[in-house]
Amino acid sequence: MGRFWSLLFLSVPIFGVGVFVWAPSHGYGLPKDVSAHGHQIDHLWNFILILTGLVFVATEVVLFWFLWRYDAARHADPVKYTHGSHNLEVIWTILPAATLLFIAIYQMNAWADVKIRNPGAEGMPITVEVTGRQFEWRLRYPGKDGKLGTPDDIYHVNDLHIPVNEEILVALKSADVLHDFFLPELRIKQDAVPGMQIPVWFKATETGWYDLVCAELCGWGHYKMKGRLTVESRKDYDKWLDDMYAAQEATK
Amino acid sequence: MAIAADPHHEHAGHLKLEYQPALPLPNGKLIVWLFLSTEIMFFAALIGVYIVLRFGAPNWPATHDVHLSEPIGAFNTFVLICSSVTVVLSLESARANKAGMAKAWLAATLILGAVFLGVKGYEYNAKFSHGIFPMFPRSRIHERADLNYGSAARQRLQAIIAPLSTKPAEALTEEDTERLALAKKLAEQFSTDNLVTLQRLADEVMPPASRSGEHDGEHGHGLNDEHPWLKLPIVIPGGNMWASTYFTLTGFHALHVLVGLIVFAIMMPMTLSAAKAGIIENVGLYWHFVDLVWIFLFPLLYLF
Amino acid sequence: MSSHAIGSHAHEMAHAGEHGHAAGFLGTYVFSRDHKVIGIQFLFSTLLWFVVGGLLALAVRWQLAWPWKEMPIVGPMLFSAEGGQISPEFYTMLFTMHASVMIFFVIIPILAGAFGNFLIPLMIGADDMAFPTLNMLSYWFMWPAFLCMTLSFFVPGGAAAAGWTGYPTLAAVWTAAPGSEMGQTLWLLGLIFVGVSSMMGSVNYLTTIIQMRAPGMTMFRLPMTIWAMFITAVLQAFALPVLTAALFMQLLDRTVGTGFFIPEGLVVNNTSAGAGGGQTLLWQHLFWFYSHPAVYIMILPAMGMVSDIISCFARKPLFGYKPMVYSICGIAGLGFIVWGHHMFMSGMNPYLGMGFMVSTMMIALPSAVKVFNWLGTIWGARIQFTTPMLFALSFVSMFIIGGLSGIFMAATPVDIFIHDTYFIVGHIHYVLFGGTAFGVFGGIYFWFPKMFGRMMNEFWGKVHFFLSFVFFNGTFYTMHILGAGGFPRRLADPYHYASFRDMQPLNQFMTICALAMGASQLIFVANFFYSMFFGPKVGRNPWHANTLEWFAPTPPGHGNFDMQPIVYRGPYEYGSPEVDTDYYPQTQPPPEGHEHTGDAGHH
Amino acid sequence: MTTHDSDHAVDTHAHAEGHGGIAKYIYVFLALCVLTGASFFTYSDYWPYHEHPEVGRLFMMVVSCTKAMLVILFFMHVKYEADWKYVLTIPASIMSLLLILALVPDIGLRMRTYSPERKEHAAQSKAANEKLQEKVRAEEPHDAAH
Ligand code: HEA
Ligand code: HEA
Ligand code: CUA
Ligand SMILES: [Cu+2]
Repeated sequence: MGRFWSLLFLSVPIFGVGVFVWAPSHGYGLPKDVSAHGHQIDHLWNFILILTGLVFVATEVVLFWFLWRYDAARHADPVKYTHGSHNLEVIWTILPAATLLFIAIYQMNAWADVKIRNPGAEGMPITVEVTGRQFEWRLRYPGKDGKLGTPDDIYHVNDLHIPVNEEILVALKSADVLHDFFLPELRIKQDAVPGMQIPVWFKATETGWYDLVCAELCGWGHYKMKGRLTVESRKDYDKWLDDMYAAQEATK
Repeated sequence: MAIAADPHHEHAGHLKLEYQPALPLPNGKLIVWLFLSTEIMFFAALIGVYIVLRFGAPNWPATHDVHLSEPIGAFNTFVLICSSVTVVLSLESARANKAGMAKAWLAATLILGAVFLGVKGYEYNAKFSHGIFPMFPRSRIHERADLNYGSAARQRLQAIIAPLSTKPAEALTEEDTERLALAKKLAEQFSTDNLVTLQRLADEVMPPASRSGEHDGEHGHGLNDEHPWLKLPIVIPGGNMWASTYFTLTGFHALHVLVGLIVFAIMMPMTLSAAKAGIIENVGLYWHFVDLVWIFLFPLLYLF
Repeated sequence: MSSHAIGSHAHEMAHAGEHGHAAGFLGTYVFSRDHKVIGIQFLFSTLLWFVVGGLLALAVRWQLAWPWKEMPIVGPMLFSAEGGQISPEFYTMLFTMHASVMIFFVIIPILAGAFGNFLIPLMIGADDMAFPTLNMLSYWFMWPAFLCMTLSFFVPGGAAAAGWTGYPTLAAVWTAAPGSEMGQTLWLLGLIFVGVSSMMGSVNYLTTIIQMRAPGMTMFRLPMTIWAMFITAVLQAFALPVLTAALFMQLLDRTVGTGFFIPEGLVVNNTSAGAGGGQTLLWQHLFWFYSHPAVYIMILPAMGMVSDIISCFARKPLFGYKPMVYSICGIAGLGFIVWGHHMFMSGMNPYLGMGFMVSTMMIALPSAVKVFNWLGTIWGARIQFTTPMLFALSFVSMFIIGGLSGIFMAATPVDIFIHDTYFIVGHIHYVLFGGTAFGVFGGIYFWFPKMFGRMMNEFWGKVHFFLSFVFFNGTFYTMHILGAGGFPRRLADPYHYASFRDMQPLNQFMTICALAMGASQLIFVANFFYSMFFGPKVGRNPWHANTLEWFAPTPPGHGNFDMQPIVYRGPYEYGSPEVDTDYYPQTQPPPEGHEHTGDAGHH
Repeated sequence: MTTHDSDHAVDTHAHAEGHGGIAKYIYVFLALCVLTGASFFTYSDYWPYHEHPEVGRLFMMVVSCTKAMLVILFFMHVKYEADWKYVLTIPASIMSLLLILALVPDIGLRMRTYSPERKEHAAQSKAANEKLQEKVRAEEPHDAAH
């Protein structure tokens, strides 16, 4: 039976790698990236996938091989009576340490781009204020004067429009409980926290419609707290804003 | 290799095993120390939360605004220190096999601990009587004299006026009429959106210490003090968090004191000879720890 | 309760005549102060809750595969009002209670409570825990917790529904969700009781291990299981009080009206949330300060048991005993400074996030050392493919997958995308089910003979292993793919998002595997109970193992040992050239002329 | 591993004898009283640094730590214990400090991230409050006529 069990363990890396090879061709895997910063994340994902994939295959195959080779039922060789090896311990501590440290430093720039280098700090005005609320996304655009809290603010719900190829600065807030502003195609995710205003910035590179997902449990209706992101040309965007404003004035 | 004897004799009738303890301590003392290190983490979390919440807060009430009296706190600190000494003396007496003395010191500790709790109760009462405590659905403490405050005050006044004004005039006692008149007058005053006026009214309800004589320990007399039945909402910037942290910290500390007292009470009937020194020592360790927590709580809560 | 009676009964039969102790049924089996009985009580309670948690999980899976479809059989019984379908609020309760049960009532108590209790005194050569009464209390403090959690399903609003993480303000405000009514309060109370129980257990274990080792049992001759239990107890002693403090704060926020986790002026569901003044993120920091170390509490003992099992069936010393010990200590130490990796997207200061990212990367190191040493142990071995060995090997195999997925999440930019997706759910189950639960199964098969004096059936054990292994991977491996697609967790119906609509077939596949995996556990249940009464009887040391528990009678009587154990060497002297047998018990005196038997360590 | 004499391991008090006895406790007690008085002094009018509360706070923390050390060392007999005392106390202290420090950026500095809505409901800063009080006082005479 030793052979059978060894092969069962060999099936783990085969299945594991197989699934990741099979998936993209069947539409599973990272969604299309339409953001300016997303390639860094995707690159890191692929890099870590390959690195861990190598470690995964190597360790699992070694596991298989030892099981296959040292099955007591098939081999009568005496065991290698050893309590360990100092040199090996040093090697397999230092190698992963170096690798991990490398990954840690390597990714810092991408993190800083998405979460630390806040264009708002350099005076960029807020494009839109997004407030999560059970169970909808409330939007407020500053309107013509570029300032929030003035009479020409434009209010809307769940339907977020932004211009393409422009830096967008979102002021993210929550009115009641935690929510999470998740744009899969834009590689953006940020919790909306009651009492906090958190800046989120990104740049979309392609026009189109995308899902705006609430990714933090916010109650029974969490699953249906769905918004839509429309990325459009500057012209369309301005027109949409004007229409919105006009509609809003008309109903006043 | 020297081998220690089994320190616990829980079961009789089976093989008595030999052990090799790593530490020169009886098991009881070790477990008390381990327990105390978990307690350190527990209070570290509570005190740490207090510190970050407090120093991150936009405003924090001065002690007199929340009826906290430093001399009373200092007195209680003194009481706890005395009780720590009496426990040690009880232990020393027990070690010297003076059971009577040991018991006397233990009784002294018990009394001191009870005094501490009594003073604590007195202090709590001073806050409760002024409505300074967390409460559901919303505490009486408001962070600022804003419109919410005004409407909360009006609601309270309405709750006083409504039952009185439905009564027929004959049924009203003299007191009732007075109350009704005052409430109506206040309701009129509170029917404003002017923030400065609201602030002035809030000051009348409960004058802040800064305005009513600095260090004499007495806050000014406000409407709520003059007419305890009014129970109007009050304005203390930072008061909610103050009340939350103060009652949680001192409450858990008081609970620990209470547990200590119960243990002391259980020990009172024992003969506290040298054989019992170990128990006194362990309980004493716990008691000193409780004292230790207070050593930090006192300045943090009363003097900072 | 019935399982208790059965378990105790078997225990009694096995014990018959071992000791002439007439303490009565209640004293011996219910309010017992004997660590073995307490351990077995923990084992039965936790296995029972395992079934509950598992069934909750299957309901979760049902909804994900066929959303809003009437649940077969149980659906009409439980929620006929909703047409037999799972309502969205019930779905949130399902996974909240699934995870709470699995973590607080199954994994933690089965490792520390069941195995810790049963094994610690036996493996160090003590007759019992240092404080048997405290030990008993630590079991009985689980019962109020059991009660709270069970009750919570029946209170208005239903059980807690804010995730096992209980994040405020959803959890702290009554009006935020149906489950945030009484259910959440009971949840908090339940966890406080579990905490008290664990705390009592941990200080007791520490005292026992420090003070009550048999002569010659130095710290570096302790089996890995004991080292793991020791460090686990340290983690509990230092991390748990912080959670307890946090639980109390949330409880006060909910019941008294303090405002630790509630900002000023918050209005939820058109109702004022209370006084306010606090900060929501405070809870997350305090919660994860405990709950990250807790994930190591949930795996270290399994790692210890797996090390013992692997060395025993490899018939070869554990490779790198001391590095293994140091890596456990390293995991514990680093475990305290990485909690922020659960909060990368929470609005935490991003610089803090960077610091937590570096420490999280580093914590993979000691785990790497462990994996390599396990592989080193089976190198040049003579492997016996017994059921416990298979489970132990699968622990290694699955832990590698779960650990490596942790690297993705530790990389903060990648976590931006995969946080709160099924990638995390995959990670959780690979480390917790593929890792710990498989380790636990291995432990049960391995120590069952010592517990009940009879062997479990090997053939059915292997069938159980095979099916669990295959269906486990079928269920959870594909979750990584879902996560890569951004598929969010905790969603009752993800398919109305255009991005996730296509992922339903994969979910159906996973659900079928999950159902099959659940069914495979029936084999285990049958094997377990059958063997308890009818399995072949065994002597003291059926596996030819080295450690002290095998030196005691089977099953051990009151006071454990019938001879004073004296320890001459480390626990892993399999295949030693000093003796003719391929094992060399710790208690066996060295043969003439061999005064210097080696401690485990480098040669 | 250290091993010990059997009676040493069981005996509670063999080591506690001969460390000064009762007198020592009285001295410690007096010291504690004096130190409590010292913290309390920061509250009196004679304390010269009322303008700078940090000075007083630092002073009080130093005093508290000293008091804590006295209690731990003498009342809890830690002065006479073996090295295990470090194993228990140092990790706990480090971890508590770490926890508190890590809370500073998110909780201690939370004013930086307050949303505008929250600011509306939160307490005002001391300075803003002061200003408001001035306005109230300016209004006072008008009120008296009322
Ligand atoms: C037993 C439980 C357990 C264990 C052991 C771990 C181990 C690890 N976990 Fe996991 N984790 C959980 C249980 C566990 N986790 C749970 C329950 C959650 C979700 C909570 C929730 O939100 O509900 C979670 C969530 C979680 C997150 C948060 C994700 C998110 O919400 O966005 C992160 C992020 O960093 C993380 C990281 C890690 C890392 C780096 C390890 C490391 O310790 C892993 C180390 C191991 C290895 C790396 C493999 C072996 C090593 C080698 C083969 C050597 C070579 C390797 C390299 C060179 C890379 N975990
Ligand atoms: C130890 C931990 C543990 C274990 C074992 C499991 C086991 C399982 N889990 Fe769970 N899970 C978690 C911990 C665990 N889980 C956590 C922490 C979360 C996050 C929750 C959150 O978001 O808040 C989660 C979330 C989670 C989700 C995500 C829900 C969501 O986000 O919407 C899903 C979905 O598929 C899932 C499925 C399963 C399944 C199918 C199993 C199956 O493996 C279960 C199979 C087992 C059985 C069917 C029981 C049968 C057992 C017996 C019969 C033995 C009895 C023996 C005797 C009586 C002797 N789990
Ligand atoms: Cu909003 Cu989930
Ligand atoms: Cu973690």
